[in-house]
Amino acid sequence: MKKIEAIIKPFKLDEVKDALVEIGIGGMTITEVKGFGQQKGKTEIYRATEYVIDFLPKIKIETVVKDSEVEKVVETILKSAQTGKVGDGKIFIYNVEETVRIRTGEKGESAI
Amino acid sequence: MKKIEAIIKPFKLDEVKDALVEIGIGGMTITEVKGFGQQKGKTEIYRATEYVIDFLPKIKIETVVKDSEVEKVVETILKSAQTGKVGDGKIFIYNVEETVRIRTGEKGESAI
Amino acid sequence: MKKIEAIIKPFKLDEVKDALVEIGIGGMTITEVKGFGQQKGKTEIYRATEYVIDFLPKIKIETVVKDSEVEKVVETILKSAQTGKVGDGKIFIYNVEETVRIRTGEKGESAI
Amino acid sequence: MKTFRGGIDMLKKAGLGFLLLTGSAFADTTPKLNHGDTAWMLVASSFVMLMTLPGLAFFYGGMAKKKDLLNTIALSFMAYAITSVIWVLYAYSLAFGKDVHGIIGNLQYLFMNGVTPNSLHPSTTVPEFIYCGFQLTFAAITVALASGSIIERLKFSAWLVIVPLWITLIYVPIAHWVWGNGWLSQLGALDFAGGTVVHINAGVAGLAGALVLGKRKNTQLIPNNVAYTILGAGLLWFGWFGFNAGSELAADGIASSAWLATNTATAMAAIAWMITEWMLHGKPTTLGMASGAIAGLVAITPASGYVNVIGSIVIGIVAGVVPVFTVSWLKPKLGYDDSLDAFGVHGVAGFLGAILTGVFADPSINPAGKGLLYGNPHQVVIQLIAAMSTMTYSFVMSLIIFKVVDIFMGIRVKEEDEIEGLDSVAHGETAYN
Amino acid sequence: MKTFRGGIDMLKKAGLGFLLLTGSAFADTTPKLNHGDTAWMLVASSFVMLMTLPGLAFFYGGMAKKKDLLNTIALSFMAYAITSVIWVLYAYSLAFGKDVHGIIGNLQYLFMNGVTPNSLHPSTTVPEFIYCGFQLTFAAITVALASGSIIERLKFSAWLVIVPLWITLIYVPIAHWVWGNGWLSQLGALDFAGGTVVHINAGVAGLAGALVLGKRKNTQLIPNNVAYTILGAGLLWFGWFGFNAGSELAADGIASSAWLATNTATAMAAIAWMITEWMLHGKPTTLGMASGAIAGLVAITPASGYVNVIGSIVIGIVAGVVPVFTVSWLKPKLGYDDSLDAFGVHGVAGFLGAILTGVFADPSINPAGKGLLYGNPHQVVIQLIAAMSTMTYSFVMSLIIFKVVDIFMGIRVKEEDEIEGLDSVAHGETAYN
Amino acid sequence: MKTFRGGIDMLKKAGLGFLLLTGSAFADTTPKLNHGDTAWMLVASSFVMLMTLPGLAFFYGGMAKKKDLLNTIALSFMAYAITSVIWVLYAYSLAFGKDVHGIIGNLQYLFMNGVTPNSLHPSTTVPEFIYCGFQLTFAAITVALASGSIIERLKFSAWLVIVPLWITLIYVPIAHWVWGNGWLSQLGALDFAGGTVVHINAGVAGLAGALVLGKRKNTQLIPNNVAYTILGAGLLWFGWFGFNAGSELAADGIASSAWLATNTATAMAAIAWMITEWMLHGKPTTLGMASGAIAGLVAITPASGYVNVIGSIVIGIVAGVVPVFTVSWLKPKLGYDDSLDAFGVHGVAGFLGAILTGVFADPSINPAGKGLLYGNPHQVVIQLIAAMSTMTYSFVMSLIIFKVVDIFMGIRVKEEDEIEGLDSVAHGETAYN
Ligand SMILES: Nc1ncnc2c1ncn2[C@@H]1O[C@H](COP(=O)(O)OP(=O)(O)O)[C@@H](O)[C@H]1O
Ligand SMILES: Nc1ncnc2c1ncn2[C@@H]1O[C@H](COP(=O)(O)OP(=O)(O)O)[C@@H](O)[C@H]1O
Ligand SMILES: Nc1ncnc2c1ncn2[C@@H]1O[C@H](COP(=O)(O)OP(=O)(O)O)[C@@H](O)[C@H]1O
Repeated sequence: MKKIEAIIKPFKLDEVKDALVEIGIGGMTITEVKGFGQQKGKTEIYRATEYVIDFLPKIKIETVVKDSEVEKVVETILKSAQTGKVGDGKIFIYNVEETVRIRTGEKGESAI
Repeated sequence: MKKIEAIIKPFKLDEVKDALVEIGIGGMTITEVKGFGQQKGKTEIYRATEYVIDFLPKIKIETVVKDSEVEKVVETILKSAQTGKVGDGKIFIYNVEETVRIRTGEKGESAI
Repeated sequence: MKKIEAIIKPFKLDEVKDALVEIGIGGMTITEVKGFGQQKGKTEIYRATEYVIDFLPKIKIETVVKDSEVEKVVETILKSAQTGKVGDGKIFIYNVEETVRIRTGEKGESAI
Repeated sequence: MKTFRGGIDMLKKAGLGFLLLTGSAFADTTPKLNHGDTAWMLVASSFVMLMTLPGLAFFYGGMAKKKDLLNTIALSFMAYAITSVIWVLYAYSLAFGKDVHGIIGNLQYLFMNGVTPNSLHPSTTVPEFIYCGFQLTFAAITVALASGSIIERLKFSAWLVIVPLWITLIYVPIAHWVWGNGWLSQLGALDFAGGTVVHINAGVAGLAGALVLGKRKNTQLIPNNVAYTILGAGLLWFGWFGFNAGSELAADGIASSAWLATNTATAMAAIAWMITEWMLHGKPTTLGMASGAIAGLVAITPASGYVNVIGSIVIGIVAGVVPVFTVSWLKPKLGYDDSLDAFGVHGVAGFLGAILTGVFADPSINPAGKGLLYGNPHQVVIQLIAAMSTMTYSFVMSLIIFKVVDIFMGIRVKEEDEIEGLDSVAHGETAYN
Repeated sequence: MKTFRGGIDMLKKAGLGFLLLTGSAFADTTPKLNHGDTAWMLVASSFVMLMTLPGLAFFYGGMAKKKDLLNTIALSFMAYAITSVIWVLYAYSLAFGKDVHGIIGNLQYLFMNGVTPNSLHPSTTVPEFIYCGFQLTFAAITVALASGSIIERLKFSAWLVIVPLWITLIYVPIAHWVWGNGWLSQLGALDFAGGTVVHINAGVAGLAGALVLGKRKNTQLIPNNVAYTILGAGLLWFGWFGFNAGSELAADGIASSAWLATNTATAMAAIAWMITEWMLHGKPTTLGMASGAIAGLVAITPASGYVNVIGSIVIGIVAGVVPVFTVSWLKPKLGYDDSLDAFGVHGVAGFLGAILTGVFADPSINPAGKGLLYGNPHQVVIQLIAAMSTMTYSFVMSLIIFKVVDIFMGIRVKEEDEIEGLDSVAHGETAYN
Repeated sequence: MKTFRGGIDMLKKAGLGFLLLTGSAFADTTPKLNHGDTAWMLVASSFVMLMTLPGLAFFYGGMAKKKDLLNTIALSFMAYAITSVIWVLYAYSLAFGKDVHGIIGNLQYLFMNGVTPNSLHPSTTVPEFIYCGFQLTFAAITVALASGSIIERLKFSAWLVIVPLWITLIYVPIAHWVWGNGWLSQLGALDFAGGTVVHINAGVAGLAGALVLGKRKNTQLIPNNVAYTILGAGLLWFGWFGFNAGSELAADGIASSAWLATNTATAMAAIAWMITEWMLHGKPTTLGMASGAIAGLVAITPASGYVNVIGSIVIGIVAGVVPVFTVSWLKPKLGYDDSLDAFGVHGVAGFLGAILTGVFADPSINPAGKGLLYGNPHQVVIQLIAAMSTMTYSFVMSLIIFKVVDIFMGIRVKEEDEIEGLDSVAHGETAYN
């Protein structure tokens, strides 16, 4: 099993979620995070003074999938999250050693 | 060392934390996340119109433990987080290559 | 590629970020989390009654780097995040199997 | 608001008790400044100011998406600020200057020319200055109300152009017709505190704006802070006592009756909306209570100084039930995107209130108004004429204004800005840090 | 609030200056409408309305858990709305209609029957309508206050049944006894603005409710937004000027004295609570300042029109210190779960204020009240009787109401709903999105 | 605020109409209590109370960092509470007791000694008690305003010592000089509602505090909740009607004119700030609108009862433009850390308003004031003298107070506490849970 972790632009969340559901992803967990990267921070103005905000709002999507599904999921995220502009985000893939469904205690791929 | 990541129902947090402390877990980090899965989203009503909220509030607990403790910790979370109803959440286990305690610079299991 | 995950004290964020940028780190993602550990929780007082708050605010910094940079990054975080007092936090290192840049579809180290 | 009602009325306001005592000695019928009435108008004007900022700003702001909160507030803020300035420059004069052919006022009060602290507003016991201020707050909230239909996609700079145009070309004439001795007041239309001038007017203007602007990308109502909306509703309720009871322009029995009628209808409408929603969707919502209260306030506005408590209760029930259907059934059915239901709540409840005033006006509360139930079915006809003509004029003119501004400068933000949120794009700010 | 005090008083209110001048010519002693007093009552009534919504709603809402914020607000909202409607239908009449055996009023004012804008409230210079409105706001906030003891576990539908029962069976008779020429007013009990009728009453009712309901699963106080509580406290302080100084029913010197006494005691109590908490727990909290202010407002309420500033300061100190112990020591000791301390703060400070009024009432401030310090120890006894009888009646009757409603429909939510939070379960809403 | 202006004035306030009728019969020229004026002062005093809490507390609180929100609110809260208590004990007497050598009042009103509900404030038609209350609210907000310069690093306990010292040694004498028949009032300085006494005074005191305290570690302005700031601004605007129009001490034509002038200048300044910021930084901010409104309110304060609407508009423009530069250019250039710009906005706009009053005072609005434009250039000189002497006295004395308190107990928190945030460190609380 692999964990696919995608950092995306917040307004893309609905699109990505719908796309993942469509290919049959059964679950995911999302977190509001802030990102720093090549995308320049934005400027805010308070009392006629400009401040650069380095960290921009991003959404982290985490979904654990079977090894066989990794490619499809990555493709789907790529397609649905891309705007082509800097700051679109990243996908990171990690190995998951074990998964347990709390409700039933099931383990392994069937627990996903 | 392994990282045990549990996605649980928010109101179970206190119970899980107490159970983990009881078996001697020294530290953990929690994050407010939102989950999507088999559990149906909830309905909210604004201005006489119903909206389905897909993402439900969940808590992610992360705790890094020695390899030898993994089983005990998983058991403990299972017991304390279970309600038996859909949406109880998941436990994912990852390998951790190294741990450093920032305060002292200690590494490895003693840093946990 | 490795993911370096550091749990630090919130007010150290700016220092750590600046130090990481200085050594050439190109990106990172941060999350507001709450931590439980050896550091004693803080006491809050509401209506003349003291409550102990177990979970303290922490910041989680995640940055994915090339294997060759791991050591330098760890050193940098250690230096910039340390206060020497209990609760300074931890650094955890994980293996990353793959990285994809959403904007371009690039994979591997060049996607970081 | 009262227009001229002959000497008797003023005398009453000048202090009935006094009159009785000094009776015969009282030769001069010119009204004198009454400190009690003036105190009340100073307060009532302040109350109505509070209705727009922070009242309406928070009522609307709380319902906006988190990324559009400040922009939504800014629309009300600037509506109030711009109206305030143009009002004292020329708009007050056009609305309340000497009547010209029943259509508009003259320019006698340009820059408040010739008005001094000693000037009383004709046929009242209060200074011209505070009458002007009181009327100002009505004009300002009307245009601010309309913004509810068009948030989350309107270009901020366009709003700054629309506000003065709208006040000048739409609000000012209608206010003149109804309260400035214009043709509707000649006709005998009853509008105690502005059901027609303010609420119907704002509602259809908002609808016109929503039609010109088109739908938002995401039309879902995602209130970023329901508590703000309730805070706003509470402040509106409070301020509305100044709006309605203040429209008597005197601290007397009719003002007291208007106070009570206002409170009764509002409370009833909050309950009625809550129950309706409960029956339809299984839950009584707090946003529904707040929405119902506002609908009740709107509907009782034209009636407040004319109806008794039973009338208020009926008006409250109607106002609490009907708009539930306009916002949840009619709106999706017809497909316009009235973001925060300025039309669905204000327009609709305003219309209902205008008509019901013609039904329930009780001459034992106020001799100036006699409705259907008290043997004067004709009043309903007059109310319909007043409501329909206001609706038509306001709707058509608003369409024109929105269209023309659109042609010259564009009134809708770019899609990506709408998605990113107007707080950041239009103002460079974030509401919560 | 003043009950009948003979003609002199009204004359004074009708304008002393006037009297002196027209002296002999003044034959008719019927009070006349005074525009200044009426202006003040229109405002004061609005101020007290604001106290419940958004004042109390935010004061309480801020202290509720995040998942129960809207529900907590909704309890105050519906308390106000329901009371508003039943008040004009029948409750006002039962409380303030002609006295029947010292126990209750008659039905003369049913549906506000026979009241017109010309009707003045007997022995005042203000219209019956606004007197009714003013009294309405008192009734509403009393039951809203009681909700503070029972939040985070009460079934919403039960509340909608409890409110009208409670107003009818408990508030109405007590208000009649004290202010409607009932037996307590005959006795000579001093309660300027409602220490007994409002605060003791609400406090013990809340306690009864908390006892019937039992403890919450999580009794910890986790204020979701301390700023809201301070906002609410500020609005309450502001509105309380209408509550206390408005209870004079005239804009005169006693009202002015009541204004200043109110402000002084409140400020002193805020400081006193802060210092007490500081000494006990090492830190001066902002929630403590707000709590102290409210305790001060409560305690000065019955005394406000009777005491001088020194009296106010002493009352403020007592009110700021004692409740710190009831909420932090007595409550855990006895084990009842008075969620937001409606009993611990309102009940206790209301009781202290009632007694201290009997001590500090200064006849040079108000000839109608003479306390222990001015040679009338008997007043303390009367105050005790009034306070104790109110407490007993309200507590017993409240227990019965809560119990009976519990038997018929259940008053406590299911445990899982309590855990999930009432905003979502009872209203289908989330406060912050 | 008016000082003694001779009998005519009071007569007017006692009811002109009345006078005309009873003319000859009117022998006694002692002013009588006027219920209308008293109603207005009861309300106006309440309005000004609201300005500090929650008005200013939220205006400032919203701009504070999230970790310092409650502490920022607490500074305003305790400023109000402490001032309230010492005011009735002795400060009112020192400020408004019988003049002693033009410098200070005597102790006649110690503990409000000898004042009864029948006492009217000399040469007014309102009770001494409410005049004292009205003045109290001015003193309280002045010291609260100063806190804006020094938040996020001030020791809370030090503030509790600074407040009474500052009121006693600085506010009280200046208030006496300008309004208590002191030397500045003899000089003929015009300050209708406190431009000098309140705003210049608070601004330079804040600056002195900021200089003694030194810079914060993080001087960035990170408003935790811009909506709170707008809420505060709205409440301040509302309350300011009581501040300015209330300073007439009567509900009359001049009060009405002050109401309108206040609204006009404020609206204009909000627009002017917005446009200036837009031109400089490319975006119109909502914080800018709110800041501009406050600057306008400050600048119109001394002028409000003297200028016509054209004067108000010019004052609004100046007040909306100049402070943009003091806060964004002068402050970083000179390097002082005026956290929330109490000096940059209040001090500067207060100074501008004081001078412009001398330019625009229009005798047809108020015969008591005649400015440069109406042929009296000398008034500008007087205004300059009043402004400069207040600035100097307040600045020097404030420096001394902050320094002395620093020596005795330290006024700055430890660096780690500043970083952790004062809510947690000083109060043991978190704003949002
Ligand atoms: N090395 C990294 N480790 C962790 N997160 C990263 C890393 N680089 C980028 N990110 C995340 O991805 C987001 C987008 O990255 P950025 O460099 O701005 O643009 P792009 O994705 O187009 O290359 C960042 O805001 C950050 O949240
Ligand atoms: N494949 C997955 N990857 C990541 N998180 C998941 C995954 N599946 C479920 N989750 C998380 O677990 C929560 C519970 O899952 P759900 O399918 O609703 O019920 P259950 O745990 O009873 O099977 C989800 O809300 C989500 O946060
Ligand atoms: N075993 C663990 N797994 C995950 N997070 C941990 C673990 N131990 C500590 N942490 C995180 O690190 C923070 C600091 O740890 P703590 O034990 O308090 O002090 P120190 O880092 O000085 O040893 C905690 O608040 C928690 O967020």
